[in-house]
Amino acid sequence: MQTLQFLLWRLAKGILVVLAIVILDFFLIHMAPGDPASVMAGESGATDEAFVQQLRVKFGLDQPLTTQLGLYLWGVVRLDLGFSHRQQMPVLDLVLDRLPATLLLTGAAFVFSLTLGVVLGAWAAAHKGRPLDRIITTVSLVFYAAPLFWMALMAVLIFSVWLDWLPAFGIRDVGGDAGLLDRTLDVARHLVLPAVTLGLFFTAVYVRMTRASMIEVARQDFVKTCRAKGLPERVILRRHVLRNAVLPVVTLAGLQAGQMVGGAVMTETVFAWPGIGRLMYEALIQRDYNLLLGVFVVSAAMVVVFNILTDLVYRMVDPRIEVSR
Amino acid sequence: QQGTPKEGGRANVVIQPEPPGLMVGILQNAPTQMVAGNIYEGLLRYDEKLQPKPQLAKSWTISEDGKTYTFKLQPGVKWHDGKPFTAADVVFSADVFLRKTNPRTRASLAYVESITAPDDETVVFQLKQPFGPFIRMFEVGTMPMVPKHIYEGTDFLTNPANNTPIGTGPFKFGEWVKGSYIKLVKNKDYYEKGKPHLDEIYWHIIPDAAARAVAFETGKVDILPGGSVENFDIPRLAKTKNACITDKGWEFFAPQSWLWFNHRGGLTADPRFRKAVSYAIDRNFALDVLWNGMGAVSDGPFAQSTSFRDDKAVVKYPYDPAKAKALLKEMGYKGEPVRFTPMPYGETWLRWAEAIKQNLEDVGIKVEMVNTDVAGWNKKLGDWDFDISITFLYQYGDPALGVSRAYISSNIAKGSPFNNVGGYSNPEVDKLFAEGAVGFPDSERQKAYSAVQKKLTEDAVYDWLIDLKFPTLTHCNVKNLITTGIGVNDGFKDAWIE
Amino acid sequence: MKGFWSRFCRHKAAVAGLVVVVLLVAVALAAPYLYPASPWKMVQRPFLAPFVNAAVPLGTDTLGRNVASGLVHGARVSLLIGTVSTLVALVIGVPIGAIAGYFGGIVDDLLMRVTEFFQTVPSFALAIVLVAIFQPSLVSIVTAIGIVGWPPVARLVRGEVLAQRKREYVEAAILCGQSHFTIITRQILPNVVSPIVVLASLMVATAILLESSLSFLGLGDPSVMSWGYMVGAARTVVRQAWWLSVLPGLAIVIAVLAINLVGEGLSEALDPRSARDHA
Amino acid sequence: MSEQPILSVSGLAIQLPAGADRLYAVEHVSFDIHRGETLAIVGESGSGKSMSANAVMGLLPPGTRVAQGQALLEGEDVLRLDPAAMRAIRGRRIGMIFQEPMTALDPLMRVGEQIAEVFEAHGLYSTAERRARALALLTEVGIPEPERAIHAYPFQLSGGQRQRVMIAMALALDPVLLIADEPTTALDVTTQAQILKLIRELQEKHGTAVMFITHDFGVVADIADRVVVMRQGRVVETGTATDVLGNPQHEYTQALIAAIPTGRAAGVAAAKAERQVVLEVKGLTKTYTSPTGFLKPPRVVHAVRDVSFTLARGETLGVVGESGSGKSSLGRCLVRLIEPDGGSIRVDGQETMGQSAGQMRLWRRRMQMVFQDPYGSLNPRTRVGRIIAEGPIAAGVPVKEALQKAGDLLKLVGLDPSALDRFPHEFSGGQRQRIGIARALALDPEIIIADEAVSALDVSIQAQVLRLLADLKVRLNLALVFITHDLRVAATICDTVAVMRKGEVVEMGPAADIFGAPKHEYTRRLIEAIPGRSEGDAFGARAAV
Ligand SMILES: Nc1ncnc2c1ncn2[C@@H]1O[C@H](COP(=O)(O)OP(=O)(O)OP(=O)(O)O)[C@@H](O)[C@H]1O
Ligand SMILES: Nc1ncnc2c1ncn2[C@@H]1O[C@H](COP(=O)(O)OP(=O)(O)OP(=O)(O)O)[C@@H](O)[C@H]1O
Ligand SMILES: [Mg+2]
Ligand SMILES: [Mg+2]
Repeated sequence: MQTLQFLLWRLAKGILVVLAIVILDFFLIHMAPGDPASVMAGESGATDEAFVQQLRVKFGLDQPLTTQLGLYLWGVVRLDLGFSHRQQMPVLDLVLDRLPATLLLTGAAFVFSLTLGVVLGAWAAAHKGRPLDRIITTVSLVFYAAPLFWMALMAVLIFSVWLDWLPAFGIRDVGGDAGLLDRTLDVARHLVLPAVTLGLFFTAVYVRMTRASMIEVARQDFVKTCRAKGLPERVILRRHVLRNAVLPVVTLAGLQAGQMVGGAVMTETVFAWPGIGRLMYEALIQRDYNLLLGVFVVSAAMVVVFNILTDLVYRMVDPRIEVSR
Repeated sequence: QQGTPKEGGRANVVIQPEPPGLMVGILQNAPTQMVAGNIYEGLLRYDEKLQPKPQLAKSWTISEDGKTYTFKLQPGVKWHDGKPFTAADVVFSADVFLRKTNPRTRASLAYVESITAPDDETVVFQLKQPFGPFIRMFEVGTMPMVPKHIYEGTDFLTNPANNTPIGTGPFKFGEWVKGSYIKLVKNKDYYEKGKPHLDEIYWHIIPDAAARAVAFETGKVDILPGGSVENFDIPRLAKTKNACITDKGWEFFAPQSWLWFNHRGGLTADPRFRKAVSYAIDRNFALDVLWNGMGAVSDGPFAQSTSFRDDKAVVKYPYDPAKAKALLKEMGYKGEPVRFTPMPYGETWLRWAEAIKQNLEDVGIKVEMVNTDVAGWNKKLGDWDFDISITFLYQYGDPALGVSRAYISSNIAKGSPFNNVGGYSNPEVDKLFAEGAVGFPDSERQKAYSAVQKKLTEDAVYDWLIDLKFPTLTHCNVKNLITTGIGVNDGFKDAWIE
Repeated sequence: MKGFWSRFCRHKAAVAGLVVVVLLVAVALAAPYLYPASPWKMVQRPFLAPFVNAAVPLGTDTLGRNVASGLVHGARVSLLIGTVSTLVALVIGVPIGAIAGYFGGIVDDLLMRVTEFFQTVPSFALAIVLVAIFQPSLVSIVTAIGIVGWPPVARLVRGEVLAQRKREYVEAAILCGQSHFTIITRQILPNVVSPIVVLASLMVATAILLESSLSFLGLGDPSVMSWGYMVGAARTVVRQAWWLSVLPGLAIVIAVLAINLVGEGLSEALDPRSARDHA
Repeated sequence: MSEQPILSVSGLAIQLPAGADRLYAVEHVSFDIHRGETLAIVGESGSGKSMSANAVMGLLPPGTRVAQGQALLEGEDVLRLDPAAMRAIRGRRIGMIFQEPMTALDPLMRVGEQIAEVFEAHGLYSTAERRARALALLTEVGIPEPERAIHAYPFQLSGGQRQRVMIAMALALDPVLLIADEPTTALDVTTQAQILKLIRELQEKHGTAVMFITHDFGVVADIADRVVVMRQGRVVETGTATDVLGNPQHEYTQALIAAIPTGRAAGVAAAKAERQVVLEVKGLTKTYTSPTGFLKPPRVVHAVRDVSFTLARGETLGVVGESGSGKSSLGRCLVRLIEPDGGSIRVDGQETMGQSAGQMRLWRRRMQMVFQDPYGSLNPRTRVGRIIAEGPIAAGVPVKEALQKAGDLLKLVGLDPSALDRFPHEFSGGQRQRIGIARALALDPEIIIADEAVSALDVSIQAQVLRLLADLKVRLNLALVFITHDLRVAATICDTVAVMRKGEVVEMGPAADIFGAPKHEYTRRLIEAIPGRSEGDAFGARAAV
């Protein structure tokens, strides 16, 4: 019951935040030079002013900015994110079409990086100051600092071109009407490379966080209590230290999970993953205002959702939190 | 012509970027045309020499005075939805639909007085005056046939049928998974018996150039149309097993690249400065290093394959830094910076811009690069906010269709990066181009165009760089893919896979 | 100060990191003397592999430019972009986080909503939009990267300040009659500097890489050579010229590792208490 | 006492890492503990009490190691065991309780599970049985509603309850030896008395040997059979409790015992002819309302309810009461670290309520505070000189002058002026508290509020600081509000005492009256809980000397 109330309260606040974000984003996007009409006209390779003007009128760009904003907001309130004139489709359809792929990719990368990061971080913390610790922190940092596309391409070269183990791009092999299981396996195979490359980047952050947090927690009194009980070190680390250390990691993970929705542009591009990051990037390049705003709105909503989820997880993990504001 | 066709199979092709839609009558961008060339058709096709060949029109006649064009249509042609294709569709497409939606076609249709259909299989275009290039206007990208029964009386731009295109072409629209692929399937009722040979075509959307190369190497795709992998990758890919390369199929478009100069003021208004720039730039270096030696060095406003090119008329500016320096000295150039706006159309163009900048700095011109993204570039050029910029434009085989637009003063208008953005204005040139367009017969046109080439090169109006060729890479078992002057854009009806 | 140094020097890794950073800075400063010609100059045939030609020891790039010269000149810009944009992020994020954490209540709520705004817009997109709006130049790129990077800083600082706020020494300072400003800057912030330093050293990497993505999109500052530019430009030629992405990539990784080690050493050395923990 | 001792430590030496304050944490430490006996280990902070216990437990902090000696647990030397064997002993044959109940339990695990873990660690019983035993243990240690408590998380229990859980855990497997490292220091008097009683009862019931570490001689008197006194890592005196307390041999022991607050009211200021009132409080009220959720009634705590008193120069008002009674809240309201809801506070007759922040800054200088936590109340990254000088600098005194004054103040509180350039962590707790006092004095206040200013210090230091405060009060003619939960301390230093319960002052009057003839039943209970009282007059009489 309390959780439900909390959820409603957070949701109400979240909606307000999203609306505010829409307004700010709206102005931000319109400040960038160029507009969708000129981009479209430009692409066709031949234009005249009348044609561009005709497009502008069609897209409603001739109206004052505030009117455009008003119309847009009114649409958002009715869950109508407008029409992408460029793609000739309602924005919501386009976005929802792409969202699952992104959620799959970032979700997998997220789980992968979180698991690996926490495990490695814990491992490093357990060997604090020793070579293993140094190796883990350094290697994870290298993955963090190495250009993502380079790692991606190397992964493709090794695992797709040379070894031919995994597909290089796309979300599934086209054609054929395989059964559900085959299709799932197919997608899973396609998922491996992009998810791992994207995940490795984030792993470094989790490794650091977990390590620092573990070391901090290991200094606390209750760990000594556990030792005094005669618990084996292994159990202490896993059951007590790690569990307490994971709390700040959860906070960070929540933040990052939200960001991941829009943060996978590069990976989606390199692996031809039909996700929302690419959609956003293309919309941005083409100044497809409605689509871009739509993606922003959805990703903002995602961030809000993930924040709420984080809080829920937090409430599950940490009994001390009854209500977070 | 490459042996006996084999029936069936699938062609996997790369498309980049993902087209915004497939209704080629509304969208004139390159990827749309590439895919939609299989769905829609024009009345004619053009071979490598740009000579017309039958398509939806089985035959045609041009009157003696060059003002009446009569087309006989193929009998028994059906739209993909089963409705018959008739002369009424042609009249609707040309006279109603495209006048509204295609600015390039609209400009040329200005010469047309009337379009009529005396019977279901005959269409007559009556011109106000002779217009030499008119016969080059019937290709699918310029004048695609659209179904009257679907579009008449609707708002063309928002008609829901745009998402499920209906044409007469050898392939029908199958499925479009946004961000992944577009699938076309064989039109079993195609009017040319025995064609097409392929069962289906998959257009794969792979946004990253390196991934496209990998896709080709691993055999996931068989065809890389021109421009779909980075130039730097082409020599390597061409050497891979089972790879064939051709630079055919761009004759009709004849893309030419040049430097825009802003004639409205500043250094670039001074012909000596423009000439200095022209002398300073090492075109051969760019051709070899950036374009793998494919294409040709440009030396005038007419590309090599464009009709009426006159090599003797042009004044040439070969690579000669010493001359460039001399000219700069003569004009008293003191190192004032000049702004250079590169075209953000991919790595090759950015690298080229860097090379050009280096060329210019080598002769002592101070260059200030102004980077933007595509939309910003459109805007900057459309707003004339630049000193020098780089670009390329199609010439469509005829100067009246693709060349004059960058030089005539009536085409100076803000808002588009593809008209006369340099702002060059010369009544004499205007007049010559006008004469060339309507001259009759061709000898008349040649006269006007030779004069124009001389004048423009004398003035060093822009700095013409390279006639581009975008080579197409295929696996060698893809046969008969490119059969016309517009190459991959013209549909795969003749192609088969061995 | 002496204590600080001896504490710092106790970290062998940190000292190693510092040596590398100093070397990098020295190279960056010496660039005009090491390679007087412009790094953009096309000097040899393109795609010359490293260790083949002594004049271009690390090979040439797509246009035949000297990679070694590019790396040396790029060090300057990349280090500048990395550090300055991190500083920008700190300059925005630290005060916002500190004010939110210190005052709490409505101020906190408001500032955190602003932070949230910047966090909900995907950072890459935001950077592109900002650079596009302000024209690509070193200043606009650094600013954009900074603007994109500050929210995590603000959040971190807020959390830490919130924790410090409850400590009695802050109350003592209030009773002393110190102004809020003095309390935040002189009392609280020195105590939260360690995690900030660690975060900041990570951000340097992100900044350098973000610049490479921007310049890959044609939104780099075209008049300066940077590692980010080199990496971005090498993207499409990884297959035929591995060294073009590996060498600047390596430079970035080394710089980031070194800066990180220094950051960790700093954060420990800055804490006078660590003398005891470390004994 | 001829039977074999449960634990026999001899010649123990623990080496500290290089660079520590001394070479050995403890040296030549020897003592025996027998079945059913309680051995108290006393000594000032840092004397090596915890280190000795940890060594027996095999829980020495990293960097330290046993250099010499042996510790025979029923004849077996636990110092030479491998980690696995040691783990088998921990929790099973030796149980341990720690000082800080707030942090000694895993905050994320239900206490029932934490107790069951002891069985699990030693592979005993089935899951259901473990639970049943945990429940039995909770009942045994006297936790109310054990069925519910077993599902509680530590944060849902009070400090005393948590300490009971710790005891349950330590005694779960009926160990032969229980090590208690200052288990009651962090608790208030009444709870402390209860816990001590509990340990004693359980010990009698199970015949456990107890090693009890404390610095409180009252506790020693209450619970110990024998006493070991430690100083700087060495045992200076050993003997039965009666002997050591009644007839201390070593001068250090004597000094320690002398330092114990007597519990006798000082009653000095009574003679003063005319009171010069500086602080007048009327009807002060503070209520905390913390929101508990959306659309739910907030939790309301009346921390201060209608408190009134006056305070004159040279007077000390003691505020006593058990934990949570609102003492700190009252103190903070006075200096306005928290904003009271109602009432009036007059400083020198001037009303301070409802003033602007700027005005507040002016009179606040006249009212300063000494804090409880000698660690938390000094900024770890600021040099001591600066810490003291900050007030005057904020008030506009030139930095140099302020620093000079800080040096003088350090001398005043008995520290060397060379301390100016050092950081707080380089000082002991008592020294830090002196720094805190110096800081409070830097602004020449008229009123000082000391919130548990000596609670965190051990007896000898406590005595020094108390003496310092008393001395300064007289010298500078200060008015002092002294908040404490230690009634003996209050009795030593205060003229007037206010006893608080649930935010209300239940009794107020001269210290002698309050302690001599408490009127309120709650006050009486508090006084009875003072450790050492039950030991009778041996202690009380000696203390009166
Ligand atoms: N982890 C450690 N590293 C180094 N020295 C330590 C460590 N823990 C304690 N010491 C030192 O060992 C000595 C004895 O410490 P110990 O904790 O036994 O004192 P104590 O008598 O328990 O004091 P307290 O009453 O404050 O708990 C002290 O000098 C202390 O500085
Ligand atoms: N900020 C706060 N918000 C809500 N309740 C509070 C707050 N601070 C204290 N309380 C509550 O007010 C009551 C009085 O607390 P206070 O700290 O004044 O007690 P105390 O007598 O000083 O106790 P102790 O001896 O443990 O220090 C307690 O019940 C406490 O839980
Ligand atoms: Mg201790
Ligand atoms: Mg208190």
